[in-house]
Amino acid sequence: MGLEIMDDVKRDYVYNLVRGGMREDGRGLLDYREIKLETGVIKKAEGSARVKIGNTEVIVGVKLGLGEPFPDTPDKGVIITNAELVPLASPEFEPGPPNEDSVQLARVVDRGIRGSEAIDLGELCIEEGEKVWIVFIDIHVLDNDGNLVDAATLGAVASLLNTRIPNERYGLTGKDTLDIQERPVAVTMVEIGGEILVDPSYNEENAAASGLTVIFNEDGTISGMQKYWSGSIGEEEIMKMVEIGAERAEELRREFQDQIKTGG
Amino acid sequence: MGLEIMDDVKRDYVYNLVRGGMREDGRGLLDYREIKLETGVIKKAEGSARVKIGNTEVIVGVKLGLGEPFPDTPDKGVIITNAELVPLASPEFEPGPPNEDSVQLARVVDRGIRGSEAIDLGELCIEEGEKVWIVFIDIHVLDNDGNLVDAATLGAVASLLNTRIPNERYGLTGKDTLDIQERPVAVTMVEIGGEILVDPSYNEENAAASGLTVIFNEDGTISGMQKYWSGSIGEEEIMKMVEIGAERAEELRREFQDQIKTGG
Amino acid sequence: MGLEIMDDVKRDYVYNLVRGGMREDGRGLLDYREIKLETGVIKKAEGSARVKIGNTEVIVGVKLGLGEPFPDTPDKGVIITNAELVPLASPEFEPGPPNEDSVQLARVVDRGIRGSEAIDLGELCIEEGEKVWIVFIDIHVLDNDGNLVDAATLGAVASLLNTRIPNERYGLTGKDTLDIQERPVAVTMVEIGGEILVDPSYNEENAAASGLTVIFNEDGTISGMQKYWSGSIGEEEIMKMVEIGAERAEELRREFQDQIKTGG
Amino acid sequence: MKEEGIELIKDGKRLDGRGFDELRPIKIEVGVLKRADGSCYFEMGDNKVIAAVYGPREMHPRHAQDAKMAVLKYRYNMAPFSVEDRKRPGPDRRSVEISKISREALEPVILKEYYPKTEIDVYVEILQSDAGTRTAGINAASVALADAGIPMRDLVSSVAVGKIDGEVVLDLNAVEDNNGEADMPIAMIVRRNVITSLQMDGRMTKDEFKKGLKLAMNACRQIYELQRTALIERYSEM
Amino acid sequence: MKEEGIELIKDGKRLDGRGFDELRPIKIEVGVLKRADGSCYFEMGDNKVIAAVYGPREMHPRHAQDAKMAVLKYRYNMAPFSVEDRKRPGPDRRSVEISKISREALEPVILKEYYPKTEIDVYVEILQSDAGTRTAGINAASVALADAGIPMRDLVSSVAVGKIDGEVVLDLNAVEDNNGEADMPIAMIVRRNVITSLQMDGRMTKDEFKKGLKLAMNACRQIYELQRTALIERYSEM
Amino acid sequence: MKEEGIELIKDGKRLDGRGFDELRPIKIEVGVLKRADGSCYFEMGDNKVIAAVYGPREMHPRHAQDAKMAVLKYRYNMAPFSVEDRKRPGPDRRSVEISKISREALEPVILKEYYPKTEIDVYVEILQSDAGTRTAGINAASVALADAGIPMRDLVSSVAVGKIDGEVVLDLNAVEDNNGEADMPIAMIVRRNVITSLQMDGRMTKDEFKKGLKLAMNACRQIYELQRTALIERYSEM
Repeated sequence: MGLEIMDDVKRDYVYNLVRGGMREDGRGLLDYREIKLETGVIKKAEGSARVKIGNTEVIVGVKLGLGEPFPDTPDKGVIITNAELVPLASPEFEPGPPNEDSVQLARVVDRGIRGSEAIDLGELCIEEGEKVWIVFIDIHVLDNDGNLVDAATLGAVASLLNTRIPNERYGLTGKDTLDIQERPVAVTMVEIGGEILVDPSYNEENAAASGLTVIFNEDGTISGMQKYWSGSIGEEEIMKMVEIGAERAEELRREFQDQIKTGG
Repeated sequence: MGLEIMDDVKRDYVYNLVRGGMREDGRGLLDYREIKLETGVIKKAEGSARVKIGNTEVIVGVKLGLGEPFPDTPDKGVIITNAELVPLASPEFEPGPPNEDSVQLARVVDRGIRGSEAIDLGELCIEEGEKVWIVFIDIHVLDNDGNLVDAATLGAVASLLNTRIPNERYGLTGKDTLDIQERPVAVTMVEIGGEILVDPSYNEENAAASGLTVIFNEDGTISGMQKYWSGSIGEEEIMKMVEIGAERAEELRREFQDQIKTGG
Repeated sequence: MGLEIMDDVKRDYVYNLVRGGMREDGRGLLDYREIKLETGVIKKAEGSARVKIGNTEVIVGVKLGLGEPFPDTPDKGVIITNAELVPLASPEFEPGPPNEDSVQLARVVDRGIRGSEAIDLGELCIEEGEKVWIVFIDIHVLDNDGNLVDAATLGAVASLLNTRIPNERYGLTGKDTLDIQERPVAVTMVEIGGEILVDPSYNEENAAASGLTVIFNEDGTISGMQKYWSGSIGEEEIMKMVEIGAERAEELRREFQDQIKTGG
Repeated sequence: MKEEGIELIKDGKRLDGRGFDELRPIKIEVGVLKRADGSCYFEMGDNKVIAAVYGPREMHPRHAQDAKMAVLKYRYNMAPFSVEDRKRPGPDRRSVEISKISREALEPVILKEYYPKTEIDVYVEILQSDAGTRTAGINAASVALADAGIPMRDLVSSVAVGKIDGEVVLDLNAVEDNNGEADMPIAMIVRRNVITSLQMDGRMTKDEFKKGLKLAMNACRQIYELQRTALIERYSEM
Repeated sequence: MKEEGIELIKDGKRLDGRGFDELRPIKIEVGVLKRADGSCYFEMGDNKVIAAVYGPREMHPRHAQDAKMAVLKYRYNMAPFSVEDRKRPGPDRRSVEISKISREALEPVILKEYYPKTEIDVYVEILQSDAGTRTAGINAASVALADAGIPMRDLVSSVAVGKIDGEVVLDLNAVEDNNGEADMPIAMIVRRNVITSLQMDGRMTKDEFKKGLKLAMNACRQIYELQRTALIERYSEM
Repeated sequence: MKEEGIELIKDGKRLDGRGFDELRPIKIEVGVLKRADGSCYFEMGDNKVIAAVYGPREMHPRHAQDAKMAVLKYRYNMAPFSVEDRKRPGPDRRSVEISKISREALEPVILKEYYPKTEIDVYVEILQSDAGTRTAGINAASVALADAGIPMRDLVSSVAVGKIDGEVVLDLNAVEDNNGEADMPIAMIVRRNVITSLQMDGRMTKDEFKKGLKLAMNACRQIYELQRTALIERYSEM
């Protein structure tokens, strides 16, 4: 009970701040928190990245294995995106099989990778109908201070750029990098008291009635959207979010390119 | 607690009616409710049927897939019968893996199909020891107003009669209907206050101490029985139920043939 | 609540006995209870043994099946050790998937078999990289009066000695016994009130702060150890347990050989 | 993944003869189940779905109760025979996500505060699937909730738009969905003109998105009228 | 499925030498486990089963308690090594059904109303299986319940009849069951002459059924005497 | 299983250049997570693990509470990408055993009686694995518990010894572990000089065991100093 009262208090606090155009940590409504991206952090993984957005921290690891293609795409590799909301990362996460929140996180990130055709799956076919590379993208959340989707999407793309195909381990030859054709960037926004906020913190997510992720490609097209929670959003508001998102995505992409160059 | 009292009241009501030779819906003790059978209702299934007995409603769908035979019957196809008591169908059904009630329903229906050798499993062998057709019979309960077994058995047999073997989808040739050798019919009876009732409604099932399903073939032989619940039954009573069941089965079979001709 | 008080009372009772150098059933601190070993008790199993240590009773069955080897050991058979703490055996066992206690039991027994290289796994290869024998060692606990590890280890080794390879059933030829290279023996000890007790009963396990299993080979080497529960143990005490264990193991081994000769 | 050589649009018409802004035929039946407190059968083209509502009823386990309002639950489930390749019974990742999205689509209209400590259960069974089942399910559930007498601010209506052969079109069927470039299901409260669910898969420009959103919102208005009509018919019968 | 050419009856005798109405050898031991409140080891031919009873004891979770009577639970479980091909541990559909059927077979004799809010747990382990394990389990459980001091109106006795090579015979073993035409396990309360469990698989005429039922009921009377004797011996020892 | 021809010791040095009694490089960071009540990042050679502590907090379900003291829980979990072949998410038998062993290793130092009816949760994630992860996890957990302000009698320190090419050596890495003859992880309370965890795999003589135990206990003393130093630095920063 005590905890629930604290939740209410925090929600009111965030709400009142936002109505005055402010945020808990002092940044502007449309600003991201500081982003840190480090790649190649896990030697045992074929590709990996550690992403921090403020206090939110995510590690993404890419592993490759051999398997059969799907019957309807016999000449294409397979992507499997999985997210673990391990209880280490947040008091509200519980051990156990994936729940609706971790499934949603994985599926939204997956949608961005897939919709943008970030990976050339045709290159991952070894023997048509028989043997293809399976690309496991594992999102491991370490600290949940809000906006896991944007962090995980940055991490997934960075890990893929960073991935070495383990041909040798399986007695194969071939090029050893993935052909990354697109670098989708997710921008998540929430609505609190009529205002749109970019990159919500954990407390802001709790204070928001609704939210929206828009995933943008390099040419400004969209390749994935997801609305969150049970609040409704007006048409105008959605259009505004798409415009704000497109701008933020550009900025995020520059940030990403800079850090990839240094960190990769 | 309120609910439990209502259960008691309903049980007493049904009991008193039956002691006076009557039933909730006015029919005679040995009468079935109105039966409606419609086949080919699900295009995506290889065979399907929708059965209503009074308000009880069941959809049965048959799907065929390729698989390996059992090691001890390398030249025979495989039948897998499965029942889902989805929570849509009744306030007492809960989401989750099959429980003892859905397992029993599936196994009794399966017993009728298997015991009567309704399907010629030898015809379902494609390559001995390697590849056979697997026939999935899926019973999907939509509305549980009692006597699911009789409805599901009618639906299963009707679906099988209705099934097209999807040779083409798997690049095979061959005849495209199942060889149905027998049409088993299940008759379920319960005992309330010393009286035998055929085709129990949901309330009658709750008021009964014991029940019995007898599955009959076209020649009057029995190919499946199951007693229900924790009441005991005398030998005489069982013999009586078998006789009543045999008669009702004949009637049910005529009803079935008529509707199959129209609906199929 | 009543039960918890009884637990306390029993713990105190056992503790006070031990402080006076005595045990519930009158034996000395370093004595085993009576051991009964019977082999070949389950005809349907390839190998089997029933072990009683006092009232503790365990049946171990060995089954062989064909399967693929692990990729990193393509020329070796596979051992899978599994323990079921079925609720029949103890009021505190619950139905359900393996819990940490049954996993630990299986893994400690497995460690002894594996660490001592009791089975020549190379002999279990039928076709390198393709087909090997899988040896399932199933520990089925019937009555838990303490010290399951020692009973299960005796049972596992006796069952393996007793195993016939079912070549014929799988259309194979070859020798029909396992090549057993070592006969590991587990000795479990607990510490109560500063005293070391061998072969703890159920009540003694509950009264103990810590325990240790040491698994000995025929040449006196150790091939497996496991400390139990959350009490700590001093270095000297551990050294003492290893010495006591080594002696007891010799005795247990003689007992085992005698009974194997008679019972096998 | 587009099949080679397939043309989804010919002479300005889609393969099934529809125009770009045309819905598939819709059929709605209210109160089709006896045991459920409310129910609705909904067909949209070859989709056949049925929704049932139970509650408000006592919530178990108790510690999951909300002292201030009812808890809405939603279970989207595909019958094993509803799709080409038999679906194994039980929830998978897709159905877990759809159940969440659908619950959130309906929550804004339900007066949950009327029934503290209770749960309201919505069960949706997909009997036959032909793309768009999540939207058909939301439409059916919305009507079933009304049929169950659950107090609601309004109905929720749902439909998808997509992009095929470069054109933004309404309400994709399975062939279009499998060979199309994008799919975007939405749900809306028609009388308040607000969106309660929005997802997008595939690739669209911002302008296509805007065009698609308008198309979908218009179609929701048509669906809303059909939902209303079905409910009025049901209650005039009674 | 019958193996080709196998003959189950020769010169009026079955493969194991039994007559048509003959039971396999039965061995009953009472009170074989220390930790259980009651227990029974039961052999019937090559079937080896053991039953344990715990309770009446407090029932968890509480909301599953019955305020008016004890709840009876029954778990039938096969040891992995009890059958030709190793059985994967854990319940499967067959064991779920058998557990239900067996519980219902025993329920009529148990005075559950003596112990409201409690549970009585019956656990049956099949150590070796040779057809008829469910009936062996019910026989063992019935004795174990008595051994545990659970108040009962009477014992329950159980056996199967079947049809092999066209003949109705008692108590099929595995070869007969695998190659036979029908199998019918029953359970009965011998002193009240009523049936508490009845299942039938395979194919039989009505007359064969009637003959089989009588045969099985007679055999239950024999088993009942063995159960009683075992219990008397146990208590005279104590 | 030893790879053919591999030599783990050359000229008195191990493959990575260490002496027999030498630890791999250790790096400890305290308080690395915001949401957790206490946390610690721990590197030991190529092992990278992170531990978080939550609690004492209310325990669910209530019937599992201990009226006299807090319940300690421990969950050891490997990230799917932490090992050569991707690990399927979720607990397996190995992680269940390690979680139990690790919890028991820490329990003796925690003053559980201060917080009756609560639970204290320790979560350990293995981000990269190179043999010895359970000992790294215990070291990290011990520091994280202190960082969370859980009242403790002392820290727990943990390390493994093993046998390679016939020699007893400290702190095996993965190549050594895969090709070695024995592995023995221990945990100890350094200031009390007692063991709280001990396991052994493989084969050792009694003398090797004794030598190994001393080697491991000495190394725990070194680790203890590093744990203390890391905690002091953390608190002097604050």
